[in-house]
Amino acid sequence: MDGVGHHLAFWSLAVITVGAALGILVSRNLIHAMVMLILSFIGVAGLYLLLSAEFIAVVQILVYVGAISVLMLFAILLTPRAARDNAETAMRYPGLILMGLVIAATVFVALETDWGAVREEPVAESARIIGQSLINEFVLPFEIAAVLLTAALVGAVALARRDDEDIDAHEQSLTLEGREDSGGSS
Amino acid sequence: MSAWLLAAWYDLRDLSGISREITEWVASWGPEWLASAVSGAIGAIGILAVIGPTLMILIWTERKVIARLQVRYGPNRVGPRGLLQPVADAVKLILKEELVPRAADKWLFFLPPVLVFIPALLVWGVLPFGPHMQVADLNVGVLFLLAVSGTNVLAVFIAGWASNNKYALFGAMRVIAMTISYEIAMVLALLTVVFLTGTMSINGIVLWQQQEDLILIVLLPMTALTFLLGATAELNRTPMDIAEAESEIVAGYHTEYSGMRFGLFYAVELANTLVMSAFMATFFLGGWWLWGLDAWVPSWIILLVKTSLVYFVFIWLRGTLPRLRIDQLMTFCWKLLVPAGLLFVAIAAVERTLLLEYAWDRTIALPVMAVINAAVTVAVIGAYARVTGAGAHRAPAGPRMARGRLGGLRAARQLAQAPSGSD
Amino acid sequence: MTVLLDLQVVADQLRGAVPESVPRVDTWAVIVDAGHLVEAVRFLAGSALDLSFLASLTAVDRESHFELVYHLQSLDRNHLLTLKTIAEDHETPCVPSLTGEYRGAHLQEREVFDLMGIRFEGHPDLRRMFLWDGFPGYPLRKDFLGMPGTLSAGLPGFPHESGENRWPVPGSTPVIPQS
Amino acid sequence: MAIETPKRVHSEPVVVNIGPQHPSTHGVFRLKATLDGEIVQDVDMLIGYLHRSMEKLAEERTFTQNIPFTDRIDYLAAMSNNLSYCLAVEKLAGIEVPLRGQWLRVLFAELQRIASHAMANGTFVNDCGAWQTPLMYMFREREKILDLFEMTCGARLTTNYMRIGGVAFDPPLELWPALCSLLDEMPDRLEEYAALTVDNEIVLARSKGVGVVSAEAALNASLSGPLLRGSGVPWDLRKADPYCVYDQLDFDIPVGRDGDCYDRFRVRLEEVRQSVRILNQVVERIPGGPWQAEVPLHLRPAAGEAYARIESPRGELGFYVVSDGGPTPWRFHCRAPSLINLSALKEMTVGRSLADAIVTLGSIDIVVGEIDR
Repeated sequence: MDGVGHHLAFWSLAVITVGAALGILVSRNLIHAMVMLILSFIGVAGLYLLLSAEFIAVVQILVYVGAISVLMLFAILLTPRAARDNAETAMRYPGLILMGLVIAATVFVALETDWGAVREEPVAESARIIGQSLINEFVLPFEIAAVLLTAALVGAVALARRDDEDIDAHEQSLTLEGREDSGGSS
Repeated sequence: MSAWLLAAWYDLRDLSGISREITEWVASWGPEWLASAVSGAIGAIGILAVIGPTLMILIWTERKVIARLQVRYGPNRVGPRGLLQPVADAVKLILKEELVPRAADKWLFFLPPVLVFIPALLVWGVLPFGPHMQVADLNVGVLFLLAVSGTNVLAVFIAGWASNNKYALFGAMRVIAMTISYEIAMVLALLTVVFLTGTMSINGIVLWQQQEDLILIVLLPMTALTFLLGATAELNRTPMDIAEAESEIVAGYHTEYSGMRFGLFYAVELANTLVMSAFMATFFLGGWWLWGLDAWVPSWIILLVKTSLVYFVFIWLRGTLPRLRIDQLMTFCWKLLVPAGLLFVAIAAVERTLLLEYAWDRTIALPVMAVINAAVTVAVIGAYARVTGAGAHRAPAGPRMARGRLGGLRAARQLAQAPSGSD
Repeated sequence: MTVLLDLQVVADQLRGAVPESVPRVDTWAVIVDAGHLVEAVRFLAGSALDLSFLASLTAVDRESHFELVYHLQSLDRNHLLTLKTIAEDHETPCVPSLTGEYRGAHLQEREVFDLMGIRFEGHPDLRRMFLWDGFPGYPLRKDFLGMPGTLSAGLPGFPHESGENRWPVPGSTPVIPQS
Repeated sequence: MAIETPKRVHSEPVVVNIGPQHPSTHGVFRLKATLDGEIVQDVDMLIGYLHRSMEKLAEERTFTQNIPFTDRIDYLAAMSNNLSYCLAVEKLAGIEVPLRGQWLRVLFAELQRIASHAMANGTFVNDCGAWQTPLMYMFREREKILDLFEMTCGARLTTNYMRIGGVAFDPPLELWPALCSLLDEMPDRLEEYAALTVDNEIVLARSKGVGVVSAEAALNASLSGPLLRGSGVPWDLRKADPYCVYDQLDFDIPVGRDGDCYDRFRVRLEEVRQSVRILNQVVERIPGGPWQAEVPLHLRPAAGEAYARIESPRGELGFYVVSDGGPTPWRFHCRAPSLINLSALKEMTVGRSLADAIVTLGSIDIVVGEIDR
C-alpha cells in the first residue's frame, strides 16, 4: 500500500468521490445529481480496487452503476414533473442533521478503530472466498435476502399494475367517437 | 522451429514479448511504478493500434458486405475498391457543423460521445489475444466485462435525455429497458460458462477449452445463442436496434448529434460490435486457441479470424432481418432467454460436478454432454415456439383469389366462406 | 361493368321515401335538397339500391351557388349514382355533413371546406387541411384571385405565434405587408 | 400470436410529431401522435406541406396542358394518373381511342403498377425495420421498368406519356425484347422476393394482426385498392368497371383474409404476379395500327361533366372534370386514393404501439404528392 502510483490514485479517487458526492448536494437538477452519484459510485469502485478487492469493485460498478442508478433514472423519468428540479422540502434540515450525525459516527469509528488489527496482505481470489462463504457459512442470510428481494419485486409489480377494469374504462374513453371532437386546431 | 526463436521478443506469435522486454528494461533502472505504468501504456497503445485501423476496415467491410447482400456495389469511388471511403467519411464528419439544440442540457450533451468511448476501450483490456497477450488478466474478468460494457447504457441514456428531444428520450428509455433485460440473459449465459470452466478469468476460459480440447459452442449452444443475442441487443443492431429504430424514432438517442459527435457514437458502435465479436469468439469459439494451430500461426491472427467470422454473422443479421417490436423483444428475453439461461446454469453445475467430483472419463462424457445440451436447446426453443405461437403461422395462407366473384360485403362474406380450394 | 343508375327511377324512389327531397334531376345527377340530404343518403345506402360506398365527394363553384357532387357506388350490385346538392348561399355556404353515414366523407369534406369554404354541418372535426389556419380565403372559389389584397408567398408570421390567429376571419381583408 | 399485450402502467401522455421530416412518412407528411408510453392514444394528421393547388392551377390551363400535372399527383404512378385523367376528358369530349392506344395504355399502366407495388412493398418491410435490403431487391425490377419508360417517352418518373385520344408515342422496337426478358425473369424474382419476406418470422410478428380494418369499416371509410382488398372485399375497378381493354384480359383479384398489414403486403405481392400475367397477354395480343386519335389541339368539350376512375396501384383514382364549353376545365378534381385511404388511419393505429403505427402507415402506402396535390 505504498508507492507514488498508489498515493496518486488514492488521492485522485478520493477527490472524485467526495467532490461528486458534494455535487449531488449542490445540484438543483435531479439528472445532474444522478450523474454525480454515478461518478461517486465509480470513485468508490476505484477505491475498492486500490484495496485489491477487485470482486467488490466490479460488483460495485455492475450493481450500483449498471443497475441501481439506471433504475433511479427510470424512476425520475416516470415520475410526472419531477424530471428537472430538486424541489425544496421540509425534510431539508432534518436531513442535514441526520447527515451530520452519520458523518460524526463515521469519523468516530474511524478514529477509534485499531487499524493495526486489519490484516496487511490482500486476499487472493476474493471472489472464490466470497462465493464459498455465501454458500457454506452464510447460506441462510443469503437465502433470506433472496426471498426478501423476490417478495419486494412481486410487490412492486403488484403496486404498479392497475386493475383491469380501470384500464378498460380508460381505453373506452379513447375510442374514435370519443376523441374526434376533441381534436382542436393544430 | 528452434527453441531460441520461441522465446525471442520478436516472435510474432507472442507480441507480449516486446512489452516484457521494455518493461524489464525500465525496471532495471527506474522505479517499479514507472515500469508498471510503461507496461500499461504499451498495452493501451497496442489496443489503440488494433482498434484504429480495424475500425476503418470494418466500416468499409460492413458497407461492402451489406451492399452485396442488397444486390448493389457499395462504396467503390474513393480509393482502390472504395477502401478510402471510411477516411472520406471521417473527414466529412469532422468538417460538419456540430449542432447543439437550444433546449439541450449543454453539459450533459457534451458528455456522452466521450463517455461511450471509455467502456468501449476498457473492455479490450481483458481480451486475451494470446496466452500472454492480455493487458490485465483479472481473476474477475467476466464480471469486469459485464460491468464495463453495462455502463454503456448510461452514456446512451444521458445522450437521449440531454438532447431534450422526444425521439431521443424514447430511444434512451428503450435502450435502458432492453439492455437491462438482455444483460440478465447475458449474465446467465456467462455464468453458465463460468460454472462449467470454474474460472472467471477470461484467459482461464480459453485455457479450459484448450485443455478439454473442444470449443464451448459445441457444449453450450443455447448459451452461445443467448450471448450472441444479448450482444446484439447491447449493441443496438438489427433485429434489436429499437433504440435507434430508424423507421420509428428517426435515430433514437443520437438524433440530435451531428458531425464528429455522431461520428464518435458511430465509431463506438462499430468498436463495440468488434469487441463483442471478439468475446464471443473467446468464450465460445476457443479464442486464440485452435487445436494446436496456435503453435504455428500467431494466436492473435487466429483470434482475429474468429472475430471476423462472428462479425460477419452480425452484419448478416443486420442485412437480412427486420426489427422486432419492443414488447416482442422483452417477451423473447424474459420468456425464452432468461428461463433457458437458468436451466443451463443448472445443467452446467450438474455437468461440472460429474466431471470433477465423479471424474467421468472426459473423452466420453463431453461428447455425451454436448449431445444432451444440444437436445435440450432444441427442446427449449421448440417449446417456446409452441407456447408463443411463433412459427405456428409459418408460411401463412396467402391471399384468396376472387375468381370472378366481385362486389362488396356480400361478395366478401361469400368469399370468406368459400372452400379453401378456391385459393 | 358498372351500371349508371337511371336517374329518374332513383328520383322517384327517393321522393317516395323522403318527400320533397328531390327538386329536380339534371343530365348527370339527381339533385337532392340540402335539408333532406342526410335522410336521402341514409335511404339510398340502406335500401335495395345499396349505395353504401361513397366513391367521391367534391364541390363545384357555379359562381352563383355551389354544387356538391357525391358519387355513390354499390359494390355488390355494381352501380353508380351521381348525387348533387346545392348550397345556395355563395358567401357562407353550408350543407349537412355525411360523416354520420360514411366515414370516408370525413377527409373529403375537410378538403372541400379547406379549398371551397363550404361548411359541413355536423362534421366532427372541420378545420383546414392543406392550408394553414390563417390562410385568407378559399382558393378553389372562382373569385379567389379577385379577392382584396394581393397574395404574397407565406405569412408575415406563423398563425398563433403571438397567441391569436393573425387572420381570423376567412374572407376578411388581410393586411399584407408590401415588402 | 399467443403473445398477449402485457397489462400497462399508464404514464403522462406525450405528443410526438412523426414528420414532417421523418424516415417513415415517405415524404412531408406529419402525424401528430399522442402516446401513453409507447401506446398510441390518438393520431392527428397535419398535411399540406406538398400542396401545390393543382386543382386551381388546372382551371387556368387547357385540357391537354393539364396532363403533366397528373404526373405529379402520384409521382410513383404517373402513368396511372395520366390514364385516369385522359379517360375523364375523353368521356367528356366523346373521343374514341384507337385499339393499339388502348393496349399500350394497359401495358404501361400495368408496368407502373409493378413499379409502384415494388416501392410499396419494399418500403413496407423497411418500415418493419429491415435495413434497406428488401427495398433494394424490389428496386432491381423497378429500375428496369423505369428504363422501359425512359425508352418510350424519355422520362422515368413523370412520364407525361398518355394523351387525350391515345398515347404520345408508339414504343420503340427495342422495348419489346427488353420487356419480354423482364417478364421472363419476373416470376423467378418474385419467388425470390417472396422467399425472403413472406414467411420471415419477424415480418410476420410485426405485421400479422397489426392495423386490422374490417371489411365493413373499409367500405364505410371509402378505402380502395389493396387496402379494401386486403380486408377481404373483392373489388377491383379493372374487373368491376373495365376501362381500356381490361375486359378482354385474363387475370385474377387477390383478396386478403384478415385485413391486417400482412394481408395488404401479400395482396400487393400477388397483384404484381397478376400484372405480369396481364403483361404477357398484352405482349402476345397487342394489335397494330394507330395509337392516337385525331384530337384537335384546342380541345373544347361541350359543357358537361365526367367522372372517370381507374384502379391505380393505390386504389380508386378518379378524375371529375367539369367543362363549361371553354378551352379550360371549369373544375378539375382528383379523387386521390392516398388521401381517402387515410380515413381509417385512426382506427388502425389507436391502442397499439408506435412501432405498429409506423408499420400500418407503411402498409397504407401513401404518396404525399397525391395526398396534398
